[in-house]
Amino acid sequence: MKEPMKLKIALPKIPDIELVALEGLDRLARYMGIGEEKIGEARILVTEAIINALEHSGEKNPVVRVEFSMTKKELVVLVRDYGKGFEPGSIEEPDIKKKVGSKNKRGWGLKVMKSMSDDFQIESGKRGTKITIKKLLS
Amino acid sequence: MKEPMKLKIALPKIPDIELVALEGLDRLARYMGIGEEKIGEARILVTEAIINALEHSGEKNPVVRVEFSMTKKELVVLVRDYGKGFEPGSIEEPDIKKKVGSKNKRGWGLKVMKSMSDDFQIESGKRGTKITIKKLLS
Amino acid sequence: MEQSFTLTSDLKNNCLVIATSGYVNNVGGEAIAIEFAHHFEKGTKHIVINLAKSKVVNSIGMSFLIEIVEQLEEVGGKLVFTDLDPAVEKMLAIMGLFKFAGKEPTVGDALKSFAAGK
Amino acid sequence: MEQSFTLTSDLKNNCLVIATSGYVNNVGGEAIAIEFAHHFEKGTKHIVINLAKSKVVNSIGMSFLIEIVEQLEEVGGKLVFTDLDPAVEKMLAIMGLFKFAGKEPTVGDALKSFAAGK
Ligand SMILES: Nc1ncnc2c1ncn2[C@@H]1O[C@H](COP(=O)(O)OP(=O)(O)O)[C@@H](O)[C@H]1O
Ligand SMILES: Nc1ncnc2c1ncn2[C@@H]1O[C@H](COP(=O)(O)OP(=O)(O)O)[C@@H](O)[C@H]1O
Repeated sequence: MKEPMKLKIALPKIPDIELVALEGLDRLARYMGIGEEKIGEARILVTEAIINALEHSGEKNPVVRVEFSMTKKELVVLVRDYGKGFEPGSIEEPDIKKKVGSKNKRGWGLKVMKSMSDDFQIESGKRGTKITIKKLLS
Repeated sequence: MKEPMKLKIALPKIPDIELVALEGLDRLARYMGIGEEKIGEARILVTEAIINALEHSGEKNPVVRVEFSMTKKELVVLVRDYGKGFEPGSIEEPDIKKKVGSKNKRGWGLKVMKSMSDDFQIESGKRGTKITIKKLLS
Repeated sequence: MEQSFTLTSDLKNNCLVIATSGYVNNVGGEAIAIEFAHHFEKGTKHIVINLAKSKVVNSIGMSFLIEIVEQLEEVGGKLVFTDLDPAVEKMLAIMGLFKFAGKEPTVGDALKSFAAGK
Repeated sequence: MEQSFTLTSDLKNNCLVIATSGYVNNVGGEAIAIEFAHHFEKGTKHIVINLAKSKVVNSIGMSFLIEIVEQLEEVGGKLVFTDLDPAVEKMLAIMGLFKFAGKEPTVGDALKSFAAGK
Protein backbone atom coordinates (compact mmCIF):
# COMPACT_ATOMS: atom_id res chain seq x y z
CA MET A 1 0.00 0.00 0.00
CA LYS A 2 3.02 2.32 -0.03
CA GLU A 3 2.95 2.66 -3.82
CA PRO A 4 0.51 5.39 -4.84
CA MET A 5 -2.56 4.35 -6.83
CA LYS A 6 -2.64 6.07 -10.20
CA LEU A 7 -5.38 6.99 -12.58
CA LYS A 8 -4.97 9.06 -15.73
CA ILE A 9 -7.52 10.66 -18.01
CA ALA A 10 -7.38 12.71 -21.17
CA LEU A 11 -10.58 14.71 -21.54
CA PRO A 12 -12.12 16.51 -24.52
CA LYS A 13 -14.09 19.72 -24.06
CA ILE A 14 -17.71 18.79 -23.57
CA PRO A 15 -20.04 20.09 -20.88
CA ASP A 16 -19.44 18.67 -17.39
CA ILE A 17 -16.72 16.29 -18.62
CA GLU A 18 -14.81 17.09 -15.41
CA LEU A 19 -17.28 14.79 -13.66
CA VAL A 20 -15.56 11.81 -15.30
CA ALA A 21 -12.38 12.72 -13.46
CA LEU A 22 -14.38 13.18 -10.26
CA GLU A 23 -15.80 9.68 -10.66
CA GLY A 24 -12.24 8.36 -10.82
CA LEU A 25 -11.22 10.45 -7.83
CA ASP A 26 -14.20 9.23 -5.81
CA ARG A 27 -13.48 5.57 -6.57
CA LEU A 28 -9.79 5.89 -5.70
CA ALA A 29 -10.58 7.77 -2.51
CA ARG A 30 -13.20 5.34 -1.33
CA TYR A 31 -10.92 2.41 -2.06
CA MET A 32 -8.20 4.08 0.00
CA GLY A 33 -10.64 4.81 2.81
CA ILE A 34 -10.30 8.60 2.63
CA GLY A 35 -12.75 10.64 4.74
CA GLU A 36 -15.71 12.42 3.12
CA GLU A 37 -14.53 15.94 3.92
CA LYS A 38 -11.12 15.45 2.33
CA ILE A 39 -12.78 13.88 -0.72
CA GLY A 40 -15.08 16.89 -0.94
CA GLU A 41 -12.18 19.33 -0.96
CA ALA A 42 -10.24 17.25 -3.46
CA ARG A 43 -13.29 17.26 -5.71
CA ILE A 44 -13.40 21.04 -5.71
CA LEU A 45 -9.66 21.33 -6.42
CA VAL A 46 -9.86 18.93 -9.35
CA THR A 47 -12.96 20.59 -10.77
CA GLU A 48 -11.42 24.06 -10.72
CA ALA A 49 -8.19 22.92 -12.35
CA ILE A 50 -9.99 21.09 -15.15
CA ILE A 51 -12.51 23.80 -15.99
CA ASN A 52 -9.71 26.36 -16.19
CA ALA A 53 -7.68 24.17 -18.50
CA LEU A 54 -10.65 23.48 -20.77
CA GLU A 55 -11.87 27.07 -20.84
CA HIS A 56 -8.72 29.14 -20.94
CA SER A 57 -6.46 27.03 -23.11
CA GLY A 58 -7.66 29.01 -26.11
CA GLU A 59 -7.65 25.94 -28.34
CA LYS A 60 -10.54 24.95 -30.54
CA ASN A 61 -10.51 21.31 -29.49
CA PRO A 62 -8.54 21.26 -26.25
CA VAL A 63 -7.41 18.06 -24.60
CA VAL A 64 -6.80 18.18 -20.88
CA ARG A 65 -4.71 15.53 -19.17
CA VAL A 66 -5.43 14.72 -15.56
CA GLU A 67 -3.31 12.44 -13.38
CA PHE A 68 -4.18 11.32 -9.90
CA SER A 69 -1.59 9.77 -7.64
CA MET A 70 -3.01 8.82 -4.27
CA THR A 71 -1.77 7.26 -1.06
CA LYS A 72 -3.69 7.17 2.21
CA LYS A 73 -1.74 10.26 3.21
CA GLU A 74 -1.67 12.41 0.12
CA LEU A 75 -3.20 13.15 -3.24
CA VAL A 76 -1.17 14.68 -6.04
CA VAL A 77 -3.16 15.95 -9.03
CA LEU A 78 -1.56 17.08 -12.28
CA VAL A 79 -3.70 18.93 -14.79
CA ARG A 80 -2.15 19.82 -18.11
CA ASP A 81 -3.42 21.70 -21.10
CA TYR A 82 -1.63 22.52 -24.34
CA GLY A 83 -3.05 25.99 -24.75
CA LYS A 84 -1.75 29.52 -24.81
CA GLY A 85 -0.63 29.67 -21.19
CA PHE A 86 -0.76 32.69 -18.88
CA GLU A 87 1.29 34.73 -16.44
CA PRO A 88 0.03 33.81 -12.96
CA GLY A 89 1.67 36.88 -11.42
CA SER A 90 -0.46 39.15 -13.58
CA ILE A 91 -3.75 37.78 -12.27
CA GLU A 92 -5.32 40.02 -9.64
CA GLU A 93 -6.50 38.44 -6.37
CA PRO A 94 -10.28 38.53 -6.33
CA ASP A 95 -11.97 40.39 -3.48
CA ILE A 96 -15.64 39.84 -2.77
CA LYS A 97 -16.11 43.48 -1.75
CA LYS A 98 -14.95 44.60 -5.18
CA LYS A 99 -16.88 41.89 -6.99
CA VAL A 100 -20.13 43.11 -5.44
CA GLY A 101 -21.05 45.97 -7.68
CA SER A 102 -18.65 45.22 -10.51
CA LYS A 103 -19.52 43.45 -13.71
CA ASN A 104 -17.18 40.48 -13.68
CA LYS A 105 -18.09 38.26 -10.76
CA ARG A 106 -15.75 35.47 -11.77
CA GLY A 107 -12.06 34.87 -11.09
CA TRP A 108 -12.17 32.56 -8.06
CA GLY A 109 -10.62 29.35 -9.33
CA LEU A 110 -6.95 30.09 -8.64
CA LYS A 111 -7.70 31.52 -5.22
CA VAL A 112 -9.80 28.52 -4.24
CA MET A 113 -7.11 26.10 -5.44
CA LYS A 114 -4.40 28.00 -3.56
CA SER A 115 -6.40 28.21 -0.36
CA MET A 116 -7.82 24.70 -0.27
CA SER A 117 -4.72 22.75 -1.30
CA ASP A 118 -1.62 22.00 0.74
CA ASP A 119 0.61 22.90 -2.16
CA PHE A 120 -0.22 24.52 -5.48
CA GLN A 121 2.17 25.07 -8.39
CA ILE A 122 1.60 26.57 -11.80
CA GLU A 123 3.98 26.09 -14.69
CA SER A 124 2.73 27.97 -17.69
CA GLY A 125 4.21 28.97 -21.00
CA LYS A 126 3.58 29.12 -24.71
CA ARG A 127 3.08 25.40 -24.90
CA GLY A 128 0.47 25.24 -22.22
CA THR A 129 -0.12 25.08 -18.52
CA LYS A 130 0.61 22.47 -15.92
CA ILE A 131 -1.04 22.70 -12.53
CA THR A 132 0.23 20.55 -9.65
CA ILE A 133 -1.96 20.30 -6.59
CA LYS A 134 -1.08 18.48 -3.39
CA LYS A 135 -3.69 17.70 -0.83
CA LEU A 136 -3.01 15.93 2.45
CA LEU A 137 -5.63 13.29 3.12
CA SER A 138 -5.04 12.27 6.70
CA MET B 1 -18.54 17.28 -36.07
CA LYS B 2 -16.79 14.94 -38.51
CA GLU B 3 -13.74 14.62 -36.24
CA PRO B 4 -14.34 11.90 -33.66
CA MET B 5 -14.50 12.95 -30.00
CA LYS B 6 -11.81 11.20 -27.99
CA LEU B 7 -11.47 10.31 -24.35
CA LYS B 8 -8.66 8.22 -22.88
CA ILE B 9 -8.29 6.64 -19.49
CA ALA B 10 -5.62 4.56 -17.76
CA LEU B 11 -7.17 2.57 -14.93
CA PRO B 12 -5.63 0.79 -11.95
CA LYS B 13 -7.17 -2.42 -10.60
CA ILE B 14 -9.66 -1.48 -7.94
CA PRO B 15 -13.21 -2.77 -7.60
CA ASP B 16 -15.69 -1.36 -10.12
CA ILE B 17 -13.13 1.02 -11.60
CA GLU B 18 -14.63 0.22 -15.02
CA LEU B 19 -17.49 2.52 -14.03
CA VAL B 20 -15.14 5.49 -14.48
CA ALA B 21 -14.82 4.57 -18.14
CA LEU B 22 -18.59 4.13 -18.37
CA GLU B 23 -19.07 7.64 -16.99
CA GLY B 24 -16.86 8.92 -19.79
CA LEU B 25 -18.72 6.84 -22.36
CA ASP B 26 -22.10 8.08 -21.10
CA ARG B 27 -21.04 11.74 -21.25
CA LEU B 28 -19.62 11.41 -24.75
CA ALA B 29 -22.67 9.54 -25.95
CA ARG B 30 -25.15 12.00 -24.51
CA TYR B 31 -23.24 14.91 -25.95
CA MET B 32 -23.35 13.22 -29.35
CA GLY B 33 -27.05 12.47 -28.99
CA ILE B 34 -26.71 8.69 -29.17
CA GLY B 35 -29.85 6.66 -28.39
CA GLU B 36 -30.24 4.90 -25.05
CA GLU B 37 -30.23 1.38 -26.46
CA LYS B 38 -26.95 1.86 -28.31
CA ILE B 39 -25.42 3.43 -25.20
CA GLY B 40 -26.57 0.44 -23.18
CA GLU B 41 -24.89 -2.01 -25.54
CA ALA B 42 -21.72 0.07 -25.69
CA ARG B 43 -21.65 0.07 -21.89
CA ILE B 44 -21.73 -3.71 -21.80
CA LEU B 45 -18.99 -4.02 -24.43
CA VAL B 46 -16.70 -1.64 -22.58
CA THR B 47 -17.34 -3.27 -19.23
CA GLU B 48 -16.51 -6.74 -20.50
CA ALA B 49 -13.30 -5.63 -22.20
CA ILE B 50 -12.05 -3.79 -19.12
CA ILE B 51 -12.83 -6.49 -16.57
CA ASN B 52 -11.05 -9.06 -18.73
CA ALA B 53 -7.98 -6.89 -19.05
CA LEU B 54 -7.85 -6.20 -15.31
CA GLU B 55 -8.52 -9.77 -14.27
CA HIS B 56 -6.61 -11.83 -16.78
CA SER B 57 -3.52 -9.75 -17.38
CA GLY B 58 -1.77 -11.74 -14.66
CA GLU B 59 0.04 -8.68 -13.37
CA LYS B 60 0.14 -7.67 -9.75
CA ASN B 61 -0.68 -4.01 -10.37
CA PRO B 62 -2.16 -3.97 -13.84
CA VAL B 63 -2.85 -0.77 -15.74
CA VAL B 64 -5.52 -0.90 -18.40
CA ARG B 65 -5.71 1.75 -21.09
CA VAL B 66 -9.06 2.57 -22.60
CA GLU B 67 -9.62 4.85 -25.59
CA PHE B 68 -12.96 5.98 -26.90
CA SER B 69 -13.31 7.51 -30.30
CA MET B 70 -16.87 8.49 -31.11
CA THR B 71 -18.75 10.04 -33.98
CA LYS B 72 -22.53 10.15 -34.32
CA LYS B 73 -22.21 7.05 -36.47
CA GLU B 74 -19.67 4.88 -34.75
CA LEU B 75 -17.83 4.15 -31.54
CA VAL B 76 -14.37 2.61 -31.58
CA VAL B 77 -13.08 1.35 -28.24
CA LEU B 78 -9.50 0.21 -27.66
CA VAL B 79 -8.70 -1.64 -24.46
CA ARG B 80 -5.07 -2.54 -23.80
CA ASP B 81 -3.38 -4.43 -21.02
CA TYR B 82 0.29 -5.22 -20.62
CA GLY B 83 -0.21 -8.70 -19.21
CA LYS B 84 0.57 -12.25 -20.25
CA GLY B 85 -1.72 -12.40 -23.24
CA PHE B 86 -3.70 -15.40 -24.47
CA GLU B 87 -4.49 -17.43 -27.55
CA PRO B 88 -8.05 -16.52 -28.55
CA GLY B 89 -8.35 -19.59 -30.76
CA SER B 90 -7.85 -21.86 -27.78
CA ILE B 91 -10.83 -20.48 -25.86
CA GLU B 92 -13.87 -22.71 -26.12
CA GLU B 93 -17.23 -21.13 -27.03
CA PRO B 94 -19.46 -21.22 -23.98
CA ASP B 95 -22.78 -23.08 -24.24
CA ILE B 96 -25.49 -22.51 -21.66
CA LYS B 97 -26.58 -26.14 -21.87
CA LYS B 98 -23.13 -27.27 -20.82
CA LYS B 99 -22.76 -24.55 -18.22
CA VAL B 100 -25.92 -25.76 -16.46
CA GLY B 101 -24.61 -28.66 -14.41
CA SER B 102 -20.92 -27.89 -14.74
CA LYS B 103 -18.83 -26.13 -12.16
CA ASN B 104 -17.47 -23.18 -14.10
CA LYS B 105 -20.38 -20.94 -15.05
CA ARG B 106 -18.19 -18.15 -16.36
CA GLY B 107 -16.61 -17.58 -19.76
CA TRP B 108 -19.14 -15.25 -21.43
CA GLY B 109 -17.18 -12.06 -21.94
CA LEU B 110 -15.63 -12.78 -25.34
CA LYS B 111 -18.86 -14.22 -26.71
CA VAL B 112 -20.86 -11.20 -25.57
CA MET B 113 -18.32 -8.79 -27.08
CA LYS B 114 -18.28 -10.68 -30.36
CA SER B 115 -22.07 -10.88 -30.59
CA MET B 116 -22.95 -7.39 -29.49
CA SER B 117 -20.31 -5.44 -31.42
CA ASP B 118 -20.16 -4.69 -35.13
CA ASP B 119 -16.50 -5.60 -35.27
CA PHE B 120 -14.28 -7.22 -32.68
CA GLN B 121 -10.52 -7.78 -32.94
CA ILE B 122 -8.06 -9.30 -30.51
CA GLU B 123 -4.32 -8.81 -30.78
CA SER B 124 -2.60 -10.70 -28.02
CA GLY B 125 0.96 -11.70 -27.30
CA LYS B 126 3.61 -11.84 -24.64
CA ARG B 127 3.46 -8.11 -24.13
CA GLY B 128 -0.22 -7.94 -23.55
CA THR B 129 -3.58 -7.80 -25.21
CA LYS B 130 -5.30 -5.19 -27.32
CA ILE B 131 -9.01 -5.41 -27.94
CA THR B 132 -10.62 -3.27 -30.64
CA ILE B 133 -14.37 -3.01 -30.62
CA LYS B 134 -16.49 -1.18 -33.17
CA LYS B 135 -20.08 -0.38 -32.53
CA LEU B 136 -22.36 1.37 -35.00
CA LEU B 137 -24.42 4.02 -33.27
CA SER B 138 -27.00 5.06 -35.83
CA MET C 1 -21.11 7.85 -8.60
CA GLU C 2 -23.10 4.95 -9.96
CA GLN C 3 -24.69 3.61 -6.81
CA SER C 4 -23.32 0.35 -5.41
CA PHE C 5 -25.29 -2.83 -5.67
CA THR C 6 -28.20 -3.43 -3.33
CA LEU C 7 -31.14 -5.80 -3.47
CA THR C 8 -34.53 -6.10 -1.85
CA SER C 9 -36.39 -9.38 -1.62
CA ASP C 10 -40.07 -10.10 -1.05
CA LEU C 11 -42.26 -13.17 -0.98
CA LYS C 12 -45.48 -12.74 -2.96
CA ASN C 13 -47.83 -15.76 -3.37
CA ASN C 14 -44.95 -18.15 -2.66
CA CYS C 15 -42.89 -16.43 -5.27
CA LEU C 16 -39.58 -14.81 -4.40
CA VAL C 17 -39.25 -11.35 -5.94
CA ILE C 18 -35.74 -9.93 -5.95
CA ALA C 19 -35.30 -6.33 -7.11
CA THR C 20 -31.77 -5.11 -7.68
CA SER C 21 -30.35 -1.64 -7.78
CA GLY C 22 -26.94 -0.61 -9.14
CA TYR C 23 -24.17 -2.45 -10.93
CA VAL C 24 -24.61 -6.24 -11.02
CA ASN C 25 -20.94 -7.24 -10.89
CA ASN C 26 -19.54 -10.44 -9.35
CA VAL C 27 -20.49 -9.26 -5.85
CA GLY C 28 -24.01 -8.38 -6.95
CA GLY C 29 -24.48 -11.64 -8.84
CA GLU C 30 -23.33 -13.63 -5.85
CA ALA C 31 -25.62 -11.68 -3.53
CA ILE C 32 -28.59 -12.60 -5.75
CA ALA C 33 -27.55 -16.28 -5.77
CA ILE C 34 -27.19 -16.31 -1.97
CA GLU C 35 -30.56 -14.66 -1.44
CA PHE C 36 -32.10 -17.19 -3.79
CA ALA C 37 -30.41 -20.19 -2.10
CA HIS C 38 -31.75 -19.07 1.24
CA HIS C 39 -35.36 -19.24 0.00
CA PHE C 40 -34.81 -22.26 -2.25
CA GLU C 41 -33.80 -24.36 0.78
CA LYS C 42 -37.16 -23.55 2.30
CA GLY C 43 -38.98 -24.72 -0.81
CA THR C 44 -39.43 -21.62 -2.99
CA LYS C 45 -39.57 -22.65 -6.65
CA HIS C 46 -40.68 -19.48 -8.33
CA ILE C 47 -38.45 -16.46 -8.57
CA VAL C 48 -38.71 -13.10 -10.24
CA ILE C 49 -35.63 -10.93 -10.73
CA ASN C 50 -36.52 -7.30 -11.37
CA LEU C 51 -33.55 -5.51 -12.95
CA ALA C 52 -35.29 -2.15 -13.45
CA LYS C 53 -32.68 -0.26 -11.46
CA SER C 54 -29.65 -2.09 -12.83
CA LYS C 55 -28.65 -0.48 -16.10
CA VAL C 56 -25.14 -1.91 -15.87
CA VAL C 57 -24.38 -5.60 -15.42
CA ASN C 58 -21.39 -7.74 -16.29
CA SER C 59 -21.09 -11.29 -17.50
CA ILE C 60 -19.55 -12.47 -14.24
CA GLY C 61 -22.56 -11.19 -12.33
CA MET C 62 -24.91 -12.78 -14.86
CA SER C 63 -23.10 -16.12 -14.66
CA PHE C 64 -24.28 -16.47 -11.04
CA LEU C 65 -27.81 -16.57 -12.38
CA ILE C 66 -26.98 -19.82 -14.17
CA GLU C 67 -26.61 -21.39 -10.71
CA ILE C 68 -30.16 -20.35 -10.00
CA VAL C 69 -31.67 -21.85 -13.16
CA GLU C 70 -29.63 -25.00 -12.54
CA GLN C 71 -31.12 -25.49 -9.08
CA LEU C 72 -34.62 -24.66 -10.33
CA GLU C 73 -34.31 -27.19 -13.18
CA GLU C 74 -33.91 -29.98 -10.64
CA VAL C 75 -37.22 -29.23 -8.93
CA GLY C 76 -39.24 -28.01 -11.90
CA GLY C 77 -39.12 -24.40 -10.72
CA LYS C 78 -38.80 -21.27 -12.78
CA LEU C 79 -36.99 -17.94 -12.97
CA VAL C 80 -38.54 -14.94 -14.70
CA PHE C 81 -36.70 -11.66 -15.42
CA THR C 82 -38.61 -8.40 -15.48
CA ASP C 83 -38.03 -4.73 -16.34
CA LEU C 84 -35.03 -5.55 -18.49
CA ASP C 85 -33.05 -2.76 -20.04
CA PRO C 86 -32.91 -3.64 -23.78
CA ALA C 87 -29.11 -4.02 -23.75
CA VAL C 88 -29.18 -6.26 -20.68
CA GLU C 89 -31.91 -8.34 -22.31
CA LYS C 90 -29.72 -8.73 -25.38
CA MET C 91 -26.84 -9.89 -23.21
CA LEU C 92 -29.00 -12.52 -21.49
CA ALA C 93 -30.22 -13.64 -24.92
CA ILE C 94 -26.65 -13.98 -26.17
CA MET C 95 -25.83 -16.12 -23.14
CA GLY C 96 -28.87 -18.28 -23.91
CA LEU C 97 -30.43 -17.69 -20.50
CA PHE C 98 -33.92 -17.46 -21.99
CA LYS C 99 -33.69 -21.15 -22.84
CA PHE C 100 -34.06 -21.71 -19.09
CA ALA C 101 -35.68 -18.53 -17.83
CA GLY C 102 -38.65 -16.40 -18.81
CA LYS C 103 -39.01 -12.65 -19.19
CA GLU C 104 -41.96 -10.36 -18.59
CA PRO C 105 -42.33 -6.59 -18.77
CA THR C 106 -43.18 -6.13 -15.08
CA VAL C 107 -43.23 -8.00 -11.78
CA GLY C 108 -47.04 -7.99 -11.95
CA ASP C 109 -46.92 -9.75 -15.32
CA ALA C 110 -44.47 -12.30 -13.95
CA LEU C 111 -46.66 -13.06 -10.94
CA LYS C 112 -49.67 -13.45 -13.24
CA SER C 113 -47.76 -15.86 -15.46
CA PHE C 114 -46.88 -17.97 -12.41
CA ALA C 115 -50.48 -17.86 -11.18
CA ALA C 116 -51.63 -19.03 -14.61
CA GLY C 117 -49.25 -21.96 -14.19
CA LYS C 118 -47.23 -21.02 -17.27
CA MET D 1 -23.82 9.46 -13.87
CA GLU D 2 -23.88 12.37 -11.49
CA GLN D 3 -27.35 13.75 -12.02
CA SER D 4 -27.70 17.00 -13.92
CA PHE D 5 -28.60 20.19 -12.15
CA THR D 6 -32.20 20.79 -11.12
CA LEU D 7 -33.79 23.15 -8.65
CA THR D 8 -37.06 23.48 -6.84
CA SER D 9 -38.32 26.76 -5.45
CA ASP D 10 -40.91 27.50 -2.77
CA LEU D 11 -42.23 30.58 -1.05
CA LYS D 12 -42.48 30.18 2.72
CA ASN D 13 -43.52 33.18 4.86
CA ASN D 14 -42.43 35.57 2.12
CA CYS D 15 -39.09 33.84 1.95
CA LEU D 16 -37.87 32.21 -1.25
CA VAL D 17 -36.44 28.73 -0.63
CA ILE D 18 -34.41 27.30 -3.49
CA ALA D 19 -33.21 23.70 -3.16
CA THR D 20 -30.72 22.46 -5.71
CA SER D 21 -29.82 18.99 -6.80
CA GLY D 22 -26.73 17.95 -8.77
CA TYR D 23 -23.68 19.78 -10.03
CA VAL D 24 -23.85 23.58 -9.61
CA ASN D 25 -21.83 24.58 -12.69
CA ASN D 26 -22.27 27.76 -14.72
CA VAL D 27 -25.66 26.59 -15.96
CA GLY D 28 -26.82 25.71 -12.45
CA GLY D 29 -25.55 28.96 -10.97
CA GLU D 30 -27.29 30.96 -13.66
CA ALA D 31 -30.52 29.03 -13.12
CA ILE D 32 -30.43 29.97 -9.42
CA ALA D 33 -29.80 33.63 -10.27
CA ILE D 34 -32.70 33.67 -12.76
CA GLU D 35 -35.08 32.04 -10.31
CA PHE D 36 -34.06 34.58 -7.70
CA ALA D 37 -34.45 37.55 -10.06
CA HIS D 38 -37.96 36.45 -10.90
CA HIS D 39 -39.03 36.64 -7.24
CA PHE D 40 -36.86 39.64 -6.41
CA GLU D 41 -38.75 41.72 -8.97
CA LYS D 42 -41.94 40.92 -7.11
CA GLY D 43 -40.46 42.10 -3.85
CA THR D 44 -38.96 39.02 -2.18
CA LYS D 45 -36.04 40.06 0.02
CA HIS D 46 -35.30 36.88 1.92
CA ILE D 47 -33.82 33.85 0.24
CA VAL D 48 -32.62 30.48 1.41
CA ILE D 49 -30.44 28.30 -0.81
CA ASN D 50 -30.43 24.67 0.30
CA LEU D 51 -27.42 22.88 -1.21
CA ALA D 52 -28.03 19.51 0.49
CA LYS D 53 -28.16 17.62 -2.78
CA SER D 54 -25.28 19.45 -4.46
CA LYS D 55 -22.05 17.83 -3.38
CA VAL D 56 -20.22 19.23 -6.38
CA VAL D 57 -20.13 22.92 -7.25
CA ASN D 58 -17.68 25.05 -9.18
CA SER D 59 -16.51 28.61 -8.73
CA ILE D 60 -18.27 29.79 -11.88
CA GLY D 61 -21.57 28.51 -10.52
CA MET D 62 -20.88 30.12 -7.14
CA SER D 63 -19.98 33.45 -8.75
CA PHE D 64 -23.60 33.81 -9.90
CA LEU D 65 -24.57 33.93 -6.23
CA ILE D 66 -22.63 37.17 -5.88
CA GLU D 67 -25.22 38.73 -8.19
CA ILE D 68 -27.85 37.72 -5.70
CA VAL D 69 -26.16 39.24 -2.65
CA GLU D 70 -25.48 42.38 -4.67
CA GLN D 71 -29.15 42.85 -5.46
CA LEU D 72 -30.16 42.05 -1.88
CA GLU D 73 -27.67 44.58 -0.50
CA GLU D 74 -29.50 47.35 -2.32
CA VAL D 75 -32.81 46.61 -0.62
CA GLY D 76 -31.55 45.41 2.76
CA GLY D 77 -32.46 41.78 1.99
CA LYS D 78 -30.59 38.65 2.94
CA LEU D 79 -29.39 35.32 1.58
CA VAL D 80 -28.87 32.32 3.85
CA PHE D 81 -27.23 29.03 2.77
CA THR D 82 -28.29 25.78 4.39
CA ASP D 83 -27.27 22.12 4.42
CA LEU D 84 -23.78 22.92 3.20
CA ASP D 85 -21.37 20.11 2.49
CA PRO D 86 -18.25 20.99 4.55
CA ALA D 87 -16.08 21.34 1.45
CA VAL D 88 -18.61 23.58 -0.29
CA GLU D 89 -18.85 25.66 2.88
CA LYS D 90 -15.08 26.05 2.87
CA MET D 91 -15.19 27.23 -0.72
CA LEU D 92 -17.83 29.85 0.02
CA ALA D 93 -15.74 30.96 2.99
CA ILE D 94 -12.65 31.31 0.81
CA MET D 95 -14.66 33.44 -1.60
CA GLY D 96 -15.76 35.60 1.31
CA LEU D 97 -19.46 35.04 0.60
CA PHE D 98 -20.27 34.82 4.30
CA LYS D 99 -19.42 38.49 4.60
CA PHE D 100 -22.69 39.06 2.74
CA ALA D 101 -24.68 35.89 3.32
CA GLY D 102 -25.58 33.76 6.33
CA LYS D 103 -25.49 30.03 6.84
CA GLU D 104 -27.68 27.76 8.90
CA PRO D 105 -27.75 23.98 9.34
CA THR D 106 -31.26 23.52 7.88
CA VAL D 107 -33.98 25.40 6.01
CA GLY D 108 -36.03 25.36 9.22
CA ASP D 109 -33.23 27.14 11.06
CA ALA D 110 -32.91 29.68 8.28
CA LEU D 111 -36.64 30.46 8.31
CA LYS D 112 -36.51 30.84 12.09
CA SER D 113 -33.61 33.27 11.81
CA PHE D 114 -35.57 35.36 9.33
CA ALA D 115 -38.66 35.28 11.55
CA ALA D 116 -36.52 36.45 14.47
CA GLY D 117 -35.50 39.36 12.27
CA LYS D 118 -31.82 38.46 12.41
N1 LIG E 1 -5.03 26.79 -17.73
C1 LIG E 1 -5.05 28.11 -18.01
N2 LIG E 1 -4.63 28.56 -19.21
C2 LIG E 1 -4.65 29.88 -19.51
N3 LIG E 1 -5.08 30.83 -18.65
C3 LIG E 1 -5.52 30.44 -17.44
C4 LIG E 1 -5.52 29.08 -17.05
N4 LIG E 1 -5.98 29.01 -15.78
C5 LIG E 1 -6.26 30.27 -15.40
N5 LIG E 1 -5.97 31.15 -16.40
C6 LIG E 1 -6.12 32.62 -16.35
O1 LIG E 1 -6.28 33.02 -15.00
C7 LIG E 1 -7.51 33.73 -14.84
C8 LIG E 1 -8.09 33.45 -13.46
O2 LIG E 1 -8.53 32.11 -13.39
P1 LIG E 1 -9.52 31.68 -12.24
O3 LIG E 1 -9.04 32.24 -10.95
O4 LIG E 1 -9.68 30.21 -12.27
O5 LIG E 1 -10.90 32.41 -12.57
P2 LIG E 1 -11.82 32.36 -13.88
O6 LIG E 1 -11.54 31.08 -14.59
O7 LIG E 1 -13.22 32.42 -13.36
O8 LIG E 1 -11.46 33.57 -14.68
C9 LIG E 1 -8.37 33.28 -15.99
O9 LIG E 1 -9.36 34.21 -16.32
C10 LIG E 1 -7.34 33.10 -17.10
O10 LIG E 1 -7.04 34.34 -17.68
N1 LIG F 1 -7.09 -9.52 -21.67
C1 LIG F 1 -6.87 -10.84 -21.49
N2 LIG F 1 -5.65 -11.29 -21.12
C2 LIG F 1 -5.41 -12.61 -20.93
N3 LIG F 1 -6.37 -13.56 -21.08
C3 LIG F 1 -7.61 -13.17 -21.45
C4 LIG F 1 -7.93 -11.80 -21.66
N4 LIG F 1 -9.23 -11.74 -22.02
C5 LIG F 1 -9.70 -12.99 -22.01
N5 LIG F 1 -8.75 -13.89 -21.67
C6 LIG F 1 -8.88 -15.35 -21.59
O1 LIG F 1 -10.08 -15.73 -22.23
C7 LIG F 1 -10.92 -16.44 -21.33
C8 LIG F 1 -12.35 -16.16 -21.64
O2 LIG F 1 -12.67 -14.84 -21.34
P1 LIG F 1 -14.18 -14.42 -21.20
O3 LIG F 1 -14.95 -14.98 -22.32
O4 LIG F 1 -14.23 -12.95 -21.04
O5 LIG F 1 -14.71 -15.12 -19.88
P2 LIG F 1 -14.18 -15.07 -18.37
O6 LIG F 1 -13.43 -13.79 -18.18
O7 LIG F 1 -15.41 -15.14 -17.55
O8 LIG F 1 -13.32 -16.29 -18.19
C9 LIG F 1 -10.47 -15.99 -19.96
O9 LIG F 1 -10.79 -16.94 -18.97
C10 LIG F 1 -8.97 -15.81 -20.14
O10 LIG F 1 -8.31 -17.06 -20.05
